[in-house]
Amino acid sequence: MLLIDCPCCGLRPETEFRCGGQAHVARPEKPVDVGDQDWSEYLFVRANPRGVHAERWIHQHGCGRWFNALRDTVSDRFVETYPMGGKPKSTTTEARA
Amino acid sequence: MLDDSLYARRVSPLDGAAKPASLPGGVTVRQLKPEARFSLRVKAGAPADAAGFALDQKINSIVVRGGRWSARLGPDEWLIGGPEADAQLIAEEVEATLRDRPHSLVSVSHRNVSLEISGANAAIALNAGCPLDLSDAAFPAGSATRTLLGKCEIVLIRAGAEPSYRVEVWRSFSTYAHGFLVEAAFGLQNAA
Amino acid sequence: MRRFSYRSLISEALNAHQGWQRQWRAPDPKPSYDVVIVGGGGHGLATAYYLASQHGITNVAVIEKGWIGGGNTGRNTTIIRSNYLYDESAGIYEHALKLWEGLSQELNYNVMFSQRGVLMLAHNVHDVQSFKRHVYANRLNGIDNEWLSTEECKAFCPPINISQDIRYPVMGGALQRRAGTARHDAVAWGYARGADSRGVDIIQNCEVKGIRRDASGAAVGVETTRGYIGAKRIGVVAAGNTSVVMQMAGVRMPLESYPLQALVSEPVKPCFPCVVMSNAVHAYLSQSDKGELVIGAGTDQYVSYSQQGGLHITNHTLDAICEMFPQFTRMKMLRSWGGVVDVTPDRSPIIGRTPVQNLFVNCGWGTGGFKATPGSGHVFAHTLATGEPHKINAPFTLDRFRTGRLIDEAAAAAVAH
Amino acid sequence: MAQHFRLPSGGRIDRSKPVSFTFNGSKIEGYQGDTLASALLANGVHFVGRSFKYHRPRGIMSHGSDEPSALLSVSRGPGRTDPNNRASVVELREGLVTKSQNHWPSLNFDVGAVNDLFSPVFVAGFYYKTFMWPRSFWDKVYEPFIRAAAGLGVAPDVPDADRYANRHAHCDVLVVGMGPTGLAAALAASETGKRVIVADEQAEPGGSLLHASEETIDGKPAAEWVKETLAVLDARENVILLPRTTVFGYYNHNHVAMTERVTDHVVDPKGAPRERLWQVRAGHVVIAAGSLERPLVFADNDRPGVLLAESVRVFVNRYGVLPGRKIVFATSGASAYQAAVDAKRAGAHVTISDLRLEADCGPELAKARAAGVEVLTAHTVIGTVGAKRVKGLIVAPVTGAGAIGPRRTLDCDCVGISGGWTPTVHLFSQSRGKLAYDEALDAFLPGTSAQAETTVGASHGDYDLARCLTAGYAAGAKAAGSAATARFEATPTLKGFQPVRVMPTDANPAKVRAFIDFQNDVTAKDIKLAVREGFQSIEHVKRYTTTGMATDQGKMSNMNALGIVAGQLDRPLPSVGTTTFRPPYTPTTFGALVGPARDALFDPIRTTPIHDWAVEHGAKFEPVSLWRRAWYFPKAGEDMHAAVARECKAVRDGVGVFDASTLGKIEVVGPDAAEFMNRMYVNPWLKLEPGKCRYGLMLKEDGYIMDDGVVARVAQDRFHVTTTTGGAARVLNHMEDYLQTEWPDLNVFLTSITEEWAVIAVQGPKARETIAPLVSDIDLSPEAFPHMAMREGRICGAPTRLFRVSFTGELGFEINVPADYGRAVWEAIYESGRKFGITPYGTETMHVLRAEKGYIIVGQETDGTVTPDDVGLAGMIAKAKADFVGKRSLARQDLVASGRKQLVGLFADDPSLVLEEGAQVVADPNQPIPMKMLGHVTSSYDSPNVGRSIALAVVADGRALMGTSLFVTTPGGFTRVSVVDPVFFDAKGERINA
Repeated sequence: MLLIDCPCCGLRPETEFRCGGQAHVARPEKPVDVGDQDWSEYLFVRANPRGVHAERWIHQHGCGRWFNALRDTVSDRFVETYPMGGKPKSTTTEARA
Repeated sequence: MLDDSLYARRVSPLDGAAKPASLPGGVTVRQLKPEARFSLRVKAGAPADAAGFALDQKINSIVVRGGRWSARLGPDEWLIGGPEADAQLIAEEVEATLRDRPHSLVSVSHRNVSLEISGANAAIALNAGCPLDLSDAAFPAGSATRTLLGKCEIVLIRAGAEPSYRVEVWRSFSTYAHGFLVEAAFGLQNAA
Repeated sequence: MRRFSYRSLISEALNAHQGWQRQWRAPDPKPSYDVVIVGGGGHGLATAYYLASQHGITNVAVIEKGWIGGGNTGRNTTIIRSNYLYDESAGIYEHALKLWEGLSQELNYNVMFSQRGVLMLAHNVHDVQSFKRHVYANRLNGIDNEWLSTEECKAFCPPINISQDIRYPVMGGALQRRAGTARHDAVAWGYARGADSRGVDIIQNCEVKGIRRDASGAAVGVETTRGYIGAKRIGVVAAGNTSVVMQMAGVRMPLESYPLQALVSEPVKPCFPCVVMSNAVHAYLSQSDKGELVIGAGTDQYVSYSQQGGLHITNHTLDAICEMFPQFTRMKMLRSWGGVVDVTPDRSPIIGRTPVQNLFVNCGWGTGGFKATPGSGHVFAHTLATGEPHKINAPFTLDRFRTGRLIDEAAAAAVAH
Repeated sequence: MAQHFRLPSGGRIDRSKPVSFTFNGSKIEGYQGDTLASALLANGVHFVGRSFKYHRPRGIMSHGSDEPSALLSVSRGPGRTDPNNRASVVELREGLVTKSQNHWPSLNFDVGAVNDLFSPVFVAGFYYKTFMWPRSFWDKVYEPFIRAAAGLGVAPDVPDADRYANRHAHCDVLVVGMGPTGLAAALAASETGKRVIVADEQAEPGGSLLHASEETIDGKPAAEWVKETLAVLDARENVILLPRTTVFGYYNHNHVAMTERVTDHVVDPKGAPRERLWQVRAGHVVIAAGSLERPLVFADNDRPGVLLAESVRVFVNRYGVLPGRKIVFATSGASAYQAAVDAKRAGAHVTISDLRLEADCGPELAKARAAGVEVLTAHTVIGTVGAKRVKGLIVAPVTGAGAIGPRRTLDCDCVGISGGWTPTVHLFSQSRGKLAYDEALDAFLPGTSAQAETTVGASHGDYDLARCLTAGYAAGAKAAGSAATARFEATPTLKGFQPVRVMPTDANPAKVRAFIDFQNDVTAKDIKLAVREGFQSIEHVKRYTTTGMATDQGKMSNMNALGIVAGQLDRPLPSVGTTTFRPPYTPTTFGALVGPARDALFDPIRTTPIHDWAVEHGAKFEPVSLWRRAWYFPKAGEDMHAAVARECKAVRDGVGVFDASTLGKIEVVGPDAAEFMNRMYVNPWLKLEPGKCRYGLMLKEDGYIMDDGVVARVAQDRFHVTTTTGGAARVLNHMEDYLQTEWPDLNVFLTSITEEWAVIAVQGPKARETIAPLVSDIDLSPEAFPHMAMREGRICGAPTRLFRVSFTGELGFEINVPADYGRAVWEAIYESGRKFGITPYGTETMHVLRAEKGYIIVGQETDGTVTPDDVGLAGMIAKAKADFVGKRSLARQDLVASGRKQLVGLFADDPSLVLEEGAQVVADPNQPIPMKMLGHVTSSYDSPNVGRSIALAVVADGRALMGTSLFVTTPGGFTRVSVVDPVFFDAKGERINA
């Protein structure tokens, strides 16, 4: 069970959280103007890196807030967590992706 | 005018099931009396106070003022409570205070059932299903947070320094939560 | 290849087994091959085997970063069945099941395919509707699958508790009698031995670090920890790691890789006659030839390559097992382990061409790839040999995520109302 | 048998408390403080089981959790029997019933032992090479035979009489092990006041100090030091001491799992749990788990009476048991000498056979000889004599060049073997730390830590007592953030060994069976065969030979197996690979992992405020997600069909009442509420007036239907949204996700009110008259309160949100009242409706009534691949909206293609035939298999109001097939149906507006 640093609540056990997959996949402003290929990428294609991954979590059974996290998918160690709409402090390439 | 005999009476889901009982480990589990409770949401920039309910406390803490209490569960979320008879009054007062800013006040008086577990080993019993650190240092008097008890979500409140915890649970989970706490007390036992 | 037979076994017994040879060679990689297969799991080795045996293409290398069969092939709960709902899925899994039925003889290697039956339990009205939909669809596709009443479930698998007073009472079940289990390691070894004897090079401890492309963008070979290896065609069959390998060719995949855990109990005398699965309670259980209860469950919730998951997943899995079979609470967990499964948005595989010429992919089997091993290898070999998909894998394109022609078995079992 | 092998004094057992138990039916006595193993040995019982594959006689080999052979079935009473207990870890208690396993008909005479004769055939991997001919024999002959022969004990087949507990705990420092290192670490860590948990798998803390003979610490006998140290720790409030607690799993982020055996050692648990799972989140973990002794590998090294040398010492010193009168210690290292000296002192005739040259031995040699022990240095072991008990050890001198001299048989009844030591690195490895091979110690040692962890003492290859204490103390202090150190004086430890893989022999190594993995019957030659066949990674070797895969998980065998593979390949040992250890360290009871989550606490059963009324009125219930819902209300003598038919008629003819409380409900509040609804649902919301309702249809972003429900606009900035029962949480999460991550600028708040309101649906022509006497503050007249309106007022004095809506096609109301009032209001309605024959109905009738009207149920007509148009709901989509969730996807190629499945009604030719839900639809039942399937039946009922069976189905291009005939599968074949409009009753929809 991971220990996750919720930006609102501090370190809390994983079972209180739900993972929402890759972070920073913004919904297009005007979806109707998006072509089929780009739309399918928005819907389905995800970074799936071996290494640092930017992902979304919600503290479902806590403060109920979504936030972002950088986590190494090989060690499962968190690099950092940061609020929705925020940017990570770390500057790995994956973090900016 | 409605005939008196038709007036509905309240029935709690645990009526009959949750008699206060002294359990192993010196733990007591009981259901608390009904109270007025609301989920209050106010976006960033909430006032320090609304109708006597503190709003400026740290996240995951509770402030009790007279008969009214407010537990801040998130940056823009409070669970507030007061005497059952004041339900209407609380709603009106809070609405009046917050009229000019985006907010939401929704009654959850019937959604939630309140259990209390107390006794020197209450925190250990809770830890049968609650994964949080409930030590005095990590979860002192004045703490309140949403968390888990086994397979159901609860709001766990420790208002005072004594080993007494309030467990707010959705009503259809209350039988489970009550049963879980009782079983947890039995789980405290060791070989004689 | 020296054939296994009673005769060879007895003569070796008399010779203190000194005469057995390597089951596959350990060659150095050649500068180039007609086909390079990236990934030495069951699917990759089967692909190589069928390339050699069905298409006569023997100038083939299987490149494995660790030891063959060390990924999901050796980490799954070995359930084999073909009672899928949609024609496309039924097609490929039934193709595989038919190959399973003759696989030990075909490979001259006992993969211990055991048609013990897979019984999927229904615990609510929705399950009943959904399973009957499967039963009927399977019948029209020529796949055995039958509906059992609650009592018939008990008769087929006596350990099942059919009391209607339990949390998730059994309301019947769907039974595929031809389904069952196999010895996972033997599948990898058997295909490896068969492929090797036909000239395929199996190169272990060799990690692919890059995919080389020419000026036109076509793939022409792989950079590995043992040097560059040229290839006319490359097939990526690297379950769990597909995104990473495909990224080397600049192809982004609709995949996410999750930890999947499984565990076994201590071995006990035969006490469980078949495979039982339950979607509602969320667990599956069988007993291995060795006597261990083999237990699997769902994935952890986050992407990870660590081959390790959380204890709470194990706990929930065993909650479910002991709910269905309360007599097992005194059994003991002997081993637990994790694999990495790559999962597509519709949880069906992708088998076929990619946007890069000469680069082909076979991935996205999620939690259910083992059962497909022979079928997957067979059609992927066809695809690599001809450059075109076999009709069975034609629907499993990468392009379906653009058109919306998804093959979503899980959605078909959706629960709401 | 009366404990003839019990020493007259000594040991930590309580001789004042005799304990009796049975073994294979014979009554035996031991003492309080014994393990099953020590009690059996005290009575001269070594032979306690048969091996997995060859069914060879096996005895007790060890005193700890590494025991591979002595596995017994243990019964503590009804519902308390379980297999595969290691005799060495079962604490003796009065009345234990124990039995040996894996034999038939008896331990002494076992038919399965015939396998041993076939052992030349049954080598590693033999089954991959055989049992293939003829093909049909596998399922019917070979596999049943293999299965019957395999397995060890018998699984329990009755429910467990014990309870299990769970506890989440937090500490600053978790110390694993209460041997000298762990106790020193705990002392230091707890000095700081930090929270410390100390766990040890044994019943008594102290580890190796419990069987110390001459050892002293700071001038005190070791046992005394243990006692004093424990007293100090016990007095500290910040310390939790947990004996009988096995740390079995080291997970991510210092989440450590341990099982505490709470009551197995007492006769009556008195309701206390059998085991307790501790899930500890530790700031720092100090692993002081000690080390494990390696056996020596030589022919027939598996005879009962062959024990690890240190275990002999433990049985002598700790339990006061002499495992044999004539004991030979075979060793390649120093530690066995101390065991020999102690055994000699206890009265045994003792000989040592040491592989090492005289010159390579240390001070232990002189010490043993001074104690009167005969020592043969530079001697190898060729094999053993005996079958069900070792009778002699065959040894031979070996020269430095490897030449083997003449054999000599040393008569004995017990052999203590020692091939050196292996640090216990399992937990370190589980924590994903990297192991590093240390050639001098011939062992893998913890290298770089991956988590906040320190491994110290013998687990780190340090075998000297004083150094273990000093290092343990420093590690404990550091883990607690202190730099404190302490010096300990202790007796020097006899240590050092010469690694040996297989003892040199003059026999043909290809013919002898020298066991590596005792339980799985894997021999040195099996491992060599695997390597010859190309299995060269240790993982391949393990899987091919099954070495290390038994219930002891290779604790004894791993290093020997690795060494033999490396030797065979002539490669350095680390290049063969190391085993990655996974949880659990020792086999862990399912029950402990399940904890309280059994029976009623497995999953919550959610019930509504009206549930008890339904129970009292005889309802049958169906499980729907976590809920139990009233399914139908049979009267005496009615079956489901009759009850549902009656309920269906009653609603359309008079009035029915239905508990709809499980429907999900969300209050959407805020100035941007309507805009938010506009984005989340396909329908238009901006212009919906307060007091009005609308049916809302929600899509996932992929364009498929996700959920539906009636939505009321309570006020300009407030919506009361309903969802399906199963979709409640999913819809709220979906909304919250978009709100927080895509549109944080919207001022909207979501609150789940599913459980705030009980919902009572009153449906039928008499619905208004039924509720009218109870309602105040609301004008119920059709003009004032039309269909799809919502009013706030009071019912029975309780506040209500009263919806005039219908899922039956009848005049209907859905009455929301605060949940605690639900039952009373329901009862009042029931009373009020009596004069109209009010009928409570369940979900089945609800399903039939809505199907008569062609209303879909999400999850039944839809399955996650269905668009609004597929089910005839395209009209719900607000055409003018530029965007809503799912809109873009509806334009994808396959979602607008022809041939999609569309909702239709079906009439079977036979009006009494109710089609099966899930049945498939085809055009031609005579086509060859595989058939082209056009769709399937989604709902099917006998409809008393329509007067025949009806069905809904999704069929490819179904709307174009109206009036045509198709065929539907039945259990026996096919039946003909005609395609009809999916609205079967009151097609004009007049009744709803009554």
